[in-house]
Amino acid sequence: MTIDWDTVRADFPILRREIDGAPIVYLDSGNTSQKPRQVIEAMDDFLRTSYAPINRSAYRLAGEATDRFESARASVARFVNAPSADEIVFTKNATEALNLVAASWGGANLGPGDAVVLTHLEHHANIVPWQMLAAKQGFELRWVPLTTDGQLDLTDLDRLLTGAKAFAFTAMSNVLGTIPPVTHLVSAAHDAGAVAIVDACQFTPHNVTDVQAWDADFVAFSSHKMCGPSGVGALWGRMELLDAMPPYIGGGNMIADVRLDGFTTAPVPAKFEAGTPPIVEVIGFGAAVEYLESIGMAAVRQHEIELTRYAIDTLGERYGDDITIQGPDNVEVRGGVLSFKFRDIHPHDISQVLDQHNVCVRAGHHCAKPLMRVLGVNATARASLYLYNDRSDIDALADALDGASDIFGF
Amino acid sequence: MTIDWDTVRADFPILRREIDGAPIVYLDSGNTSQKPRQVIEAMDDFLRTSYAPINRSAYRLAGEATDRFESARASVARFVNAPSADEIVFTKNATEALNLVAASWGGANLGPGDAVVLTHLEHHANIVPWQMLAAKQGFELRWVPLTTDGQLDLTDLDRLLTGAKAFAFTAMSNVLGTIPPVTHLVSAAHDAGAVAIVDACQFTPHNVTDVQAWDADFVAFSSHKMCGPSGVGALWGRMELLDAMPPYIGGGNMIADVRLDGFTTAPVPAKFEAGTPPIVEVIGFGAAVEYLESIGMAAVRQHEIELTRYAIDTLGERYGDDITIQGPDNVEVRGGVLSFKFRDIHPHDISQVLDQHNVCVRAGHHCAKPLMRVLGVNATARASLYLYNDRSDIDALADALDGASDIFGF
Amino acid sequence: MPGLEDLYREIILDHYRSPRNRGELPVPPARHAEGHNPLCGDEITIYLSVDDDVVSDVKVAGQGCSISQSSASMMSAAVKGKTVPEVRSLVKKFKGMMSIDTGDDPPSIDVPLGDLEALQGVVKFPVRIKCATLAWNTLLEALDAPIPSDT
Amino acid sequence: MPGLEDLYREIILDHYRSPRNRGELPVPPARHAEGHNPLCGDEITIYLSVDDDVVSDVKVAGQGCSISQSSASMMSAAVKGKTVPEVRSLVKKFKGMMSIDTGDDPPSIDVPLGDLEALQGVVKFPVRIKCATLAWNTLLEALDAPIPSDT
Ligand SMILES: Cc1ncc(COP(=O)(O)O)c(C=O)c1O
Ligand SMILES: Cc1ncc(COP(=O)(O)O)c(C=O)c1O
Repeated sequence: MTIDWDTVRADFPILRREIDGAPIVYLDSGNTSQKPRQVIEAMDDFLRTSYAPINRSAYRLAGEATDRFESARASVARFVNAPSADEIVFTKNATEALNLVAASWGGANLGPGDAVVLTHLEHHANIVPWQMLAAKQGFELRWVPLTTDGQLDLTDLDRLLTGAKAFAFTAMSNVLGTIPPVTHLVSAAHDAGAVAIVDACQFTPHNVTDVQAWDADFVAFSSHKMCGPSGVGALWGRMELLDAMPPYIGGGNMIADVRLDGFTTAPVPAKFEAGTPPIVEVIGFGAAVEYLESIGMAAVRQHEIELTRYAIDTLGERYGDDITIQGPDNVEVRGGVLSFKFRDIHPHDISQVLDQHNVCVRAGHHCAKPLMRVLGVNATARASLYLYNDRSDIDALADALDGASDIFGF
Repeated sequence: MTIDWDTVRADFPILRREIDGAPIVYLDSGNTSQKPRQVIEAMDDFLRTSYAPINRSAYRLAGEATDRFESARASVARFVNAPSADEIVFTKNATEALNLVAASWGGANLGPGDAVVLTHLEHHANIVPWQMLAAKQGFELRWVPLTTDGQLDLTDLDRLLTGAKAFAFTAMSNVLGTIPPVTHLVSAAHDAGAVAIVDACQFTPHNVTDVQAWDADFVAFSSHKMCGPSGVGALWGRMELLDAMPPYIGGGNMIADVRLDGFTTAPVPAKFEAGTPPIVEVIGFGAAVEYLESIGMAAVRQHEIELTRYAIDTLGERYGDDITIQGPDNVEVRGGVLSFKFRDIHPHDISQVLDQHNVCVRAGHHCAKPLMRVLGVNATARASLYLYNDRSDIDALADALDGASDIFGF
Repeated sequence: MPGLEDLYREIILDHYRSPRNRGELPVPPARHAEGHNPLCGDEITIYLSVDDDVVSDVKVAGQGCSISQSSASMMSAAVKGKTVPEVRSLVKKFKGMMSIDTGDDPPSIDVPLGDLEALQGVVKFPVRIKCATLAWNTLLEALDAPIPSDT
Repeated sequence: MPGLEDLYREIILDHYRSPRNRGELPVPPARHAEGHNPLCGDEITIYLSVDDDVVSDVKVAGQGCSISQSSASMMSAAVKGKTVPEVRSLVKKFKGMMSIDTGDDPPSIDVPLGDLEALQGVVKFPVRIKCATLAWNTLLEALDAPIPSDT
């Protein structure tokens, strides 16, 4: 099946939004993605005809809403090939998912003398929760360094993993696009007796995800980066681990019984879903993964590989040594996240000039300050691609960069 | 200004939803409220034309979204009369808001020998977080008991508060409708040197809320119960307390700096808002409070007082001793949450029979199991009212109850 | 919507009004398990005496709606005197009737449902399935509970 | 949208290309404070020597965009030699120009903005206001920093 990418693009109403008479060129999907009308309409329709509480009331409207909610859980589970929908815990975002693992699994399993291995590629969401816990429970953090082209330097991996209880790493860097060899890293973790925690926030939106093929223990991701609404994320975890973990947030829905002197917990996933869940958002998340499945994640990946190649080549041909695109050059081991340096112009100024041409890129530390220090900068300009982008967006970026030279006179 | 309540009712599209050829009668707003088209449209429109990341990117679309997000924060602050918008922390729901207070404020301030006072009216969201923390940090929980008509029995309050560091209580019971004297309770807490934490989940949707008049320290509430979307709640707290508290969830946005060996935190509220926030939901929350303000919360309260009186009277006249409405009879000290017993029929069966007539009520423990034990039941049937209900809904409830007698032959 | 008469069959209301095998058994020698239906607050405790792999006695305690109580009552009548494998087969068959996925294998022993078939109508009211199965899930837990010792 | 020429005035680019008062001062006797712009990752450190309530020296370290760097450079030139009350008034006036609410009272001393007026155009680009004010907020923090002692 060949995909008509123009039709896909037309599914996203915001891409017709004009500023100063011209449509926006959205190249900030690594930050958060736009939503197709199928997702917007699913939520709108649910709010107008079917909104009701979940898991609490017994009338038909509530039963119907609960079924739609649970079927969204099943869709999300299928999307990452989880063995069971009950292993999908809905959180508010990927950050909460990673905090849940750190606080609950880590809280119960880590102490002095233990170690957790992270990498220099990590997003703050996969660093700070471990630092917070380490400050309380006194274990060591160890870091996998990078090669010069922004891949993980695995030379010392086995030594780093020796005695470690967990290895938590990103499946795709939100700064460099690097896609580490997840299956290999998981098996190295397991060989060392460590659990493998995958931050798949940047991976699931762009690739076929198979948590079973990875053989991972925990995988975190966020709806808003994969065509779904804000306000919901997910943690997939192995049932035997989730089952043994203490609860994280306490309140309604996560209990079996509450007495004045204590409580008992409900089974997973309810145990980790205290309070009224993001009802509409979960239903939108379900619609988003169904939308992505209707296109096919292998096709999405292929589209983005081609577009990434086109971007690297176009910018390189046009600006030669004046532009440096960070991260691996081989598009097979990277995604469409393009951090670049341009003529010594500060990323913030680049983004300002691009914005003048409606080109939306992010300039900043991308919530990865340790990585910034490794790169020797305090910010990068980053264009990040998604299924709705096409060559015209890359061309617009390349054209708009010209404006920066005019002003800064380099 | 007199309000045209039919126009208000017409703002809620779902109330025109029919099942088996007749519209639904929604009496489960204590569980979660329906949404007016103004809120649905605000979110839909934002998703179609303005969706962008918050606080991270510098292009105009992102700046615009950030402004809308922060102006929703200002609206929510104004709605509860918070002295500053920066004191509003957005959470995923009220449950997370209460967990945040318990884990962060309580985590830093409670230990062996300390006590926290709760009441028998509390929802699990204001019990379990304290039990979880007490199990870790070894302080005592004390309970304010109830009078026979479901009000707080304050006889021993001063004794209970002696030596307590916190008093956490609901501003309106989600089971009995009881509205405790919040200002009095706060000042009793302060007199004893305890901080006052108000679970205002059921209060803010139905009453004029003024956190400064209460003189409270922390106030938690949820968007989905007050015409707003699911997936977002709020914690208001005094700046000097929030400022001194350790962070709760770690990740992006809540940091000032992250290094391999530790991190520093951003100012409040960012410190407590790790990760991508519920962007669209916050904007919907803002639209919801603006919608409520356009009607006026004093008018909403008055409407519900009248409707509650009508409900108590109508059901009483029609069913006499066969029906018992729990909680205070005085509608000045209660809200429109009507738990009732009907002819010894189990609540779940009542809800089933009512559902046959499209009347949606909740049957269950309402996440208040300790209260159920005090009431000597394990469930109640509960009809809960909101601004879009009118006398026809009460009449439909009264009519539908007849069906229960037929089947169970009482 | 299916009529309520599909749900509230006469035999169900009869078990609800006059539940069989109410009460408790001393633990030990009996085993027991507690079940909660988080949706409606129903609580049930099942007591089980098993001698030589035969359920020699069963008692039901707790409160609940007509469906959960009648299902528990019928269950208690049905399992008394049956062997443990027969009971497990019955649970599987009952859950199958409730359209709950119990795997591909049929129950190993074919035990007739008898009166329990009256609960078939519950399937048309999906939110009540949890009520109907509460006693059965709790029964399984009681069967799997550690065999109590006197010490 | 206002043209970029409103933002990138020549004098701004000049301070960006040739920043004044770059460097560090030994702490103590100087005081210092660090500022972060979470949006763009800019980091700045302001070093301040205060003698007899006069800012006798100021240095700026760190990295940032043209707006934050030029604002820091102009700020450093403007505050050197001023008294602490004058400096506080200048900060207030500058933030007022950036349309930041600084309370109802006008600055107690009227200090001219001079070159700093070139930054006025930033107000039309609201996301850049944080860049322009980073150095100023950090300056305030440095002023309020505990006076270092040699021990
Ligand atoms: C009194 C009370 N407190 C807390 C909560 C918890 O709110 P949420 O489910 O939105 O977290 C609720 C609602 O379920 C409630 O009624
Ligand atoms: C690699 C990575 N991990 C984690 C996160 C955090 O995701 P969220 O903000 O949805 O919690 C992000 C996105 O910001 C990310 O790119």
